[in-house]
Amino acid sequence: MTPVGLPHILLLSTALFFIGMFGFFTRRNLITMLMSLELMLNSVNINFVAFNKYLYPQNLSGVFFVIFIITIAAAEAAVAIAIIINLFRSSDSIDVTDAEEMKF
Amino acid sequence: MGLELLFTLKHELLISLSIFLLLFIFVGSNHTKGATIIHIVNALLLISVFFFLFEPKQSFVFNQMFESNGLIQFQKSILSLGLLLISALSFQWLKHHKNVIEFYLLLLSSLLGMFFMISAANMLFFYLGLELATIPLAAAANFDLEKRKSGEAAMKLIYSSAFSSALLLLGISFVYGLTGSLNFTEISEKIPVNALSQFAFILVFSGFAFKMSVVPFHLWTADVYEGAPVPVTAFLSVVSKAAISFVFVQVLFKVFIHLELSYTISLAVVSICTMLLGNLFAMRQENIKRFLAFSSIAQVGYILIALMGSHEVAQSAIIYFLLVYVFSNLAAFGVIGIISNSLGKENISDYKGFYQQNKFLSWALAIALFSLAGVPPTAGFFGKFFLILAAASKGYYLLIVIAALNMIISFYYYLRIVRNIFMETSENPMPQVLVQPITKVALIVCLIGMIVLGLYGPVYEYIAAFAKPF
Amino acid sequence: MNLLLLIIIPFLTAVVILTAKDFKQSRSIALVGASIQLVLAFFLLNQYQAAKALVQTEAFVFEQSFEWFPSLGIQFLIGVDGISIAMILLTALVVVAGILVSFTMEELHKEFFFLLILLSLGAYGFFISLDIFTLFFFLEVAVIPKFLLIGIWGSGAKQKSAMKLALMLMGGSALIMVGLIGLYYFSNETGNRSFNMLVLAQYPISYAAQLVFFPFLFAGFGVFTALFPFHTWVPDGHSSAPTAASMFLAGISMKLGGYGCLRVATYLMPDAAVHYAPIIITLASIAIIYGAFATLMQTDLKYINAYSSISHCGFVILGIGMLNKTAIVGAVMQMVSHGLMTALFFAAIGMMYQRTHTRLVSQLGGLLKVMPFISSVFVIAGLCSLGLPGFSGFVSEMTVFVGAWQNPNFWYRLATILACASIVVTAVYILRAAGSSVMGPITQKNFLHLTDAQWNEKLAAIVLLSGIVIIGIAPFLLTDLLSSSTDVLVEKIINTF
Amino acid sequence: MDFKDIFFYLIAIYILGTGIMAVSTRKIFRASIWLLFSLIGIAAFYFWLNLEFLAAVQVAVYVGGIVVLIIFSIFLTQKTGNQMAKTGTQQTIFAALASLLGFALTAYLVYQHHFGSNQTQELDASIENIGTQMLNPGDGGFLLPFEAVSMLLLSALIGCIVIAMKIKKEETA
Amino acid sequence: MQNTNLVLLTLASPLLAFLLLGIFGSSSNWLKKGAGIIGTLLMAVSFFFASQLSLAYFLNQTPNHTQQILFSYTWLQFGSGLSIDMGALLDATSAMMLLVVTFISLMVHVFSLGYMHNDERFASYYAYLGLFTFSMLGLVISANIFQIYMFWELVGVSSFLLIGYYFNKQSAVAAAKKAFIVTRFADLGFLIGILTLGYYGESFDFLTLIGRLSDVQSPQFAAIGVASFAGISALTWGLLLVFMGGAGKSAMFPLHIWLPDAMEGPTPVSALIHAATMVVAGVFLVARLFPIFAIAAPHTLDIIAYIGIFSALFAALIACTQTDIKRVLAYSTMSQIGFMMFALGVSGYGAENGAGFSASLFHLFTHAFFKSLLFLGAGAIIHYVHSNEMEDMGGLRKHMPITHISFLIACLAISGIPPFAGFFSKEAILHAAYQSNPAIYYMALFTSFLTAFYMFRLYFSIFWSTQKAAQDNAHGEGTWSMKIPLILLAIASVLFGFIPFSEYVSTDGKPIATHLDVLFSIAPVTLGVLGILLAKQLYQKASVKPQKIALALGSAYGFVKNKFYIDEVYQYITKKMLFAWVARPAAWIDKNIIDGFYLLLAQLTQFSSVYIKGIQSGKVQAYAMYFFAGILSLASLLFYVLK
Repeated sequence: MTPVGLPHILLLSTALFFIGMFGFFTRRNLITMLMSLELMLNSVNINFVAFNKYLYPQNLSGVFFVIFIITIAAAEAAVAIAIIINLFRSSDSIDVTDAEEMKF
Repeated sequence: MGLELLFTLKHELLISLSIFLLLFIFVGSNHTKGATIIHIVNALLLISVFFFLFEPKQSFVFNQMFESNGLIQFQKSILSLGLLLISALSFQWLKHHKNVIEFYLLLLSSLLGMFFMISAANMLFFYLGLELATIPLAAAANFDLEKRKSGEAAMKLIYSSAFSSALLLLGISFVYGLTGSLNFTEISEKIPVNALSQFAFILVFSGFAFKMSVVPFHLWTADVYEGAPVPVTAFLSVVSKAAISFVFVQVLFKVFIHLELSYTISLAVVSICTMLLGNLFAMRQENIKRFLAFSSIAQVGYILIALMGSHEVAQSAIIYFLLVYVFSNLAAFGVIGIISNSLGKENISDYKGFYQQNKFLSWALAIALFSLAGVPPTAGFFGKFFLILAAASKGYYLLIVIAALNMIISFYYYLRIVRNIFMETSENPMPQVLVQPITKVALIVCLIGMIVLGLYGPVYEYIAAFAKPF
Repeated sequence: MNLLLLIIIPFLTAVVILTAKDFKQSRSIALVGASIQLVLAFFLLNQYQAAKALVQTEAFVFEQSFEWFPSLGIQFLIGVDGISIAMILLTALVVVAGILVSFTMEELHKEFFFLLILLSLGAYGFFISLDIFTLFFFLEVAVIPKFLLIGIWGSGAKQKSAMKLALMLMGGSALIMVGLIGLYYFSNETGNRSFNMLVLAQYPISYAAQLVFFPFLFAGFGVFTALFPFHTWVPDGHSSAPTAASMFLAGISMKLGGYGCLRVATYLMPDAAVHYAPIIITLASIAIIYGAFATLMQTDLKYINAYSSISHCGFVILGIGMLNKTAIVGAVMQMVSHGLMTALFFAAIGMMYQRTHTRLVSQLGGLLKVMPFISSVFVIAGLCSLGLPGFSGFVSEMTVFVGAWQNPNFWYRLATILACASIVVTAVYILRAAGSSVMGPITQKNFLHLTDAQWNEKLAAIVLLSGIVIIGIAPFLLTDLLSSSTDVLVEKIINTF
Repeated sequence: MDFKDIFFYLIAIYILGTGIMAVSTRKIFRASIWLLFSLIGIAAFYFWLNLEFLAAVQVAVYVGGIVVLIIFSIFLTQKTGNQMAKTGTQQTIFAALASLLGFALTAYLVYQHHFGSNQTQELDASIENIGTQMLNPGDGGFLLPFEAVSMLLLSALIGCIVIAMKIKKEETA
Repeated sequence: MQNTNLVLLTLASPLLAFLLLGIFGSSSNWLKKGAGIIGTLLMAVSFFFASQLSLAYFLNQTPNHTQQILFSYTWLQFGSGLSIDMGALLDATSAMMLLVVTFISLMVHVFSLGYMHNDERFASYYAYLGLFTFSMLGLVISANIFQIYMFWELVGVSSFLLIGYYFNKQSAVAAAKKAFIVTRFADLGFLIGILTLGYYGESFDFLTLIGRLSDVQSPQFAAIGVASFAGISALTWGLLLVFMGGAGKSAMFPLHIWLPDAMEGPTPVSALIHAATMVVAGVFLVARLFPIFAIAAPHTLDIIAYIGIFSALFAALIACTQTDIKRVLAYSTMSQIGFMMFALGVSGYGAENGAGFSASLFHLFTHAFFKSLLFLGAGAIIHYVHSNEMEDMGGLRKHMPITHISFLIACLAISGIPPFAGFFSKEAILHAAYQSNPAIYYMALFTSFLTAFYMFRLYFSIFWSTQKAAQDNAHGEGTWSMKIPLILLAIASVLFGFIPFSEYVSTDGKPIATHLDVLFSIAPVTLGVLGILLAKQLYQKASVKPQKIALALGSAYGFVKNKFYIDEVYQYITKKMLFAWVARPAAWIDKNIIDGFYLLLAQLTQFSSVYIKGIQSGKVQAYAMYFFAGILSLASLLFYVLK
């Protein structure tokens, strides 16, 4: 078994990304969908960090990117939750299938 | 350095200033009337519109993250103009909205995000700009708080955009992994041409495509446009789309220049899908906002085919088209907003016999639709023609033929509305709607823009002059 | 003479119309504008002939060029030769007549006249353009007014017709656009790109490229001039339109297509024209004979004239397809002649319809007794349509025939014979129409109280009639005008043979 | 295979396992807790990479911020014990197919791409370094993004307030 | 130059009448009233100039009658050296025609003063007459084959207008349409013939064309002889097609069907157009191009001869069975034109060979007078009894003495009884036929027997027989304006036979001596007398004999009486075949297939637009899946393409 290196980490992040995506595709609750999204973002973070660490250690671009992603994720989550709550207020449900009024 | 930096960042500074002005002076005070705020913001935006006249030289500041030049300043001015027009056109709606300050705060932040995005010369900064442009809009989409559709629209926007950002980020992470840099110039120099880089490109591409509503990444568009308040829809459809298109041109032509073959193939496929699906869906819409959503999707298809042409022509054609598009689409949204706001009618069939009572609005809407359809003497004709001319510059004639066929379909549905307005008679047509003076002025500006931009050649020449250094 | 006047005056007229207070004002403004334009057109003719006499040149005269989009090589380039002047005269005559017959209008009069003038503006601009982009621009300018005129003031299934017309014409425009772009990129590949027709003619595009783009351009313009099988907008569009719009449509608008086929497609791509000539001729002769037979079955007067327009415009295409001087001169003459004649026809039908409220041949009858003037006009238009000597239809058709016969190829001969045969069929349907609607016993009692034409209607008819008769009696006036200009066109084609 | 590797595998399994649980459990509250675990696992991963600052941010923002926010919103909208509605089989199949395909493709691409390696230099992710760079306007500085993100947070804040305001009103009413 | 002015004046006065009366006739009251006088005066002026011109031509230029181009003006220049010139060609034929046309027209003008005076569209009537006369004169002086075609068409349309003069009558309109359309169909052939001759002859000018195409040496002749279609040379095609035009106008079988119906027009019009002038245009046309026919393509003349004699016989047979007097006259016209036609057909070129040519034109000349006399007489009769049917007449000789006498003279003339004009011309024709083609001669002989029979059947039925009811004696025989023309024409019918016609008119302009072979004349005259006697026997008194004979003939009689069902054949071809199998499908195809195709496109678009609407399902998760599917497919596309 080769020592753990970039490929392993990338595999981990990829797996996490698609787990998150699977969750996003299948969860019917808006909050859990949001959670899946967070997983996806985290997997990307792993990517950035790993690249930065293993390939381009001369500067901190990847790490900074991660910091900003985390911040943005927080902001996004906040807005999303506000929207969810507003939606819940008007339709008493946070099931995504109840928000299909507009279509075709 | 200091003054020069000020000059470089003048748009951003002005918008930030506006934001802080609103935030610190008005949020607390309950006495200030909505109208005053609107006028103040409009005045500031008007200044921003004319900023492009003082163009600085090409400069990169802040760790090569922020780029500025005449073209970028011009684009920013176009976007400011877009917001200014929206603000003037939805005067009625804004005046009576209790959260007008917050509304402006959100839209101005979003505009600021777009400025960042346009100026970005770095993936990180670009991403930040993108999010700054999107997240406030999602909140703004929910501004019709009592309407369920508004909430649904906001939800769809934020979820779709978060999903697309995740994929975009994955792509960016791969680009970073491949090149070790986030800087655009470095990326373009270092990016290899292999399977992973192409995959990364497609992921990044999809992020742009999502924002531009390119098929099959467009599905959020119609729902959001329908549910969101008209000014937000207008902002999404015009300003937001214009901004991302500006960036897209730069990113494709500068960053991914070595992947030209890949992007040409991708563009060819998605442009056909975009035109076709956009048009086919637009044909059968009943809600006029939804209709405009699909029609604007179809318009994007024409932009995409232009992207495949040679760079100088494509860039100027696209910017010109978008400038025209700002006027035409905003005029359409303006009229729709006025009607939606005062009568609550948003269906195409409601517009039967519209001309009987509302002559000015009818003509404004009709001319806007003609411009969107690309009928002379409106500028839309020139815009579309130049796009197609650009597409042909590398000999993609098949695509041109497809685009031409699509134009016929699009003509059908634009005329369908014109038909309702002028030809159908209705038992109870819409009553005469009072148009606020400022709104009227904005509409007239749009109309003048739609007519003059095409007939007056130097506008295009001004844009084309930027393209020369390519 | 400054050709810009030809665009500026309609523009000003249109603007002034918007300030009109009531119907009378708007119609007078429109009439004054159109009359000035008519005077101007004759003045232009005069000036042109003077200029020709002065310098023996075959090129365009009164050229003016303005940079429009210099970075793309787009100019606003205008100029005229004999062919354009003929078309401008036609337009001016039809416009005046069209406004004269629109003297009763219940609602939306300003818009009506505004759109009419806008339509004419498009036509004028089209005919004076020497830059194919400008030409295309004006061609499309004229589309929307048509749509609105038919849809708002039309009759019958007006919306459907308006939609169909607009879509088919836009389809034509789309084809033209592809062709134009092909010309733009394939001509003068090393030098500066241009839409300038004179430059394009100087640097013809390669044979292969011509073969590709010629069909686009020809079919595109063909849609406008009702080339078979792109003609189906014609019957519905013409018959649903209000009288003046029908006159404009058939009299002017269809000519845009013929002019384009000649000026743009054939002139700029002569090799392809030669290559595709058999197909063009086949389509044209089908249009001629098939249109004529289809007319036989029509029962509505406007449909009759619309289908006959298809047939007559087939002569234009036939003439162009024959690619020799006589035939091309004939084609242009046919354009002018058909423009005047069909406008007159529509005017007469409109006048009849306005009074009797029916256009069905079966319901009309004996009108010659109650409205002799209108009926005579109708009969005369019919006689012109069937090519009676003394009217313009005869000279133009004969010129086409003589030209067409110059090619001894069997297929060409057959097409010509078919085309000739249509004059018999034309006689049949014209006489059927005239025989049952104007002649015969009076079918309805209330017809007896109908009045004959008003002064304005008489004037309109006389304006058009004088054009028809002058050309019919003195065709050399027209051929002299066209001759040297066609030489330029034909020279290019002959060089390719 | 040394300890470090084993730790990695452990962390990886932990992250993925909790992640899978987070997206598959039908109890929403439990899902949020699984997510919390997963995020903590990622923080642990950052530790493993010697990126302490990042790990701290991860814990602070995600665990302390986002997950708490999520749990609050769950409380606001849901009864905790409730099982979530089941997803349609068709949708699950397609989702699984898409995710698997995506995973396979990405993994394959990543695997077949030969990333070079640069082990000559160690990443200097000290808090000091990060701090200096964060506020440096010049080369290698991230001042502008820092400012931009502050605007973003501001606008997100305003957005949330506006949208939430209505609720307050309702409560009072 | 003098002649040029004369020609122009001759043409201008009827044109003036047309314009004056046509444009202002309906608005100005005094013009309406005085239309007849004005028209007639102008016609008289025209006749005056024409007769000056012709008489000067005939009397001054003996013995050789040259062809003169009086003037020629390029009217329409085509590209390839071809042009339509407006000119006047004066030769013996056209000079003779000018005289005939103006004279008959004048007579008709005068006659109409009385005949039409109560009509409310009096002015239009004279306008149309003016137009017709102008066109006919233009036709006869044409110097260019295209010019003749133009006037040919104008003649056709004025004929249309005059036949359809009573436009409120359905049958008149139908007849007018039929006449126009049938001749138009023939003109199609004419046109193509012109195009062919013009193309190979490289000119439309008569003299040039004749010069080239009848000259075996010329390159044009070589070209037109070589070019062929379906094994027949272009020259033959051209000539036959031109003849087709002539046959249409001259009502030769099978294009004759319009002529009987054309009798729906006012009777004076029939006299002018459908007896004396327009219908002989075909003969004139062949005569005009005669050198080409005779020298370059003599076999076409055979065809003409057979068509001519067949038409003559055919029409004569039908004429025997008709009861409408105008129809009898119409068929007799057709029959007589058949005579002229076959006379041309049997003729050769030059000197004595061209006797047939001279005879034909001689017959044209005499026929014009006696046939218009017959028609005007018939007009007077109809005016008197208000009916066209023979059955409504009888015993009129006492009531209408002048009419009676003149009618009798005309009948005798047409039957070829000496010394009336018809005798001489018919004699010349038979003589020519006898010399060249005996078969035709015998058929012609039989036909002339039939002619005598049916003419006198007519004569006896009208003027003898027993008096029928419904005769209106109120206005007597008619005004003097009606009687004078009858008298003048009767005089002409008696005297004009003595003109040594062939000395003036011949193929090559050189006079041929006229000779009267008494021995040769015995057979035709005897047959003529026999015919008359037979008619007298049967019709002088009202009797049942004719019916008995008709019954005895059985279906053969019915067949002839129904005009050999030619009309029905045409009906079948047009209604059942052209309308049902061409026009209706064309209209159907247009509506359903071509238009349907566009409709189908539209509907397909519409349908696909509905079909794909499921993509926009409203589900965010589905959107995301599409999103990701888009990425996957783009990626696979790229990898596929780039590998």
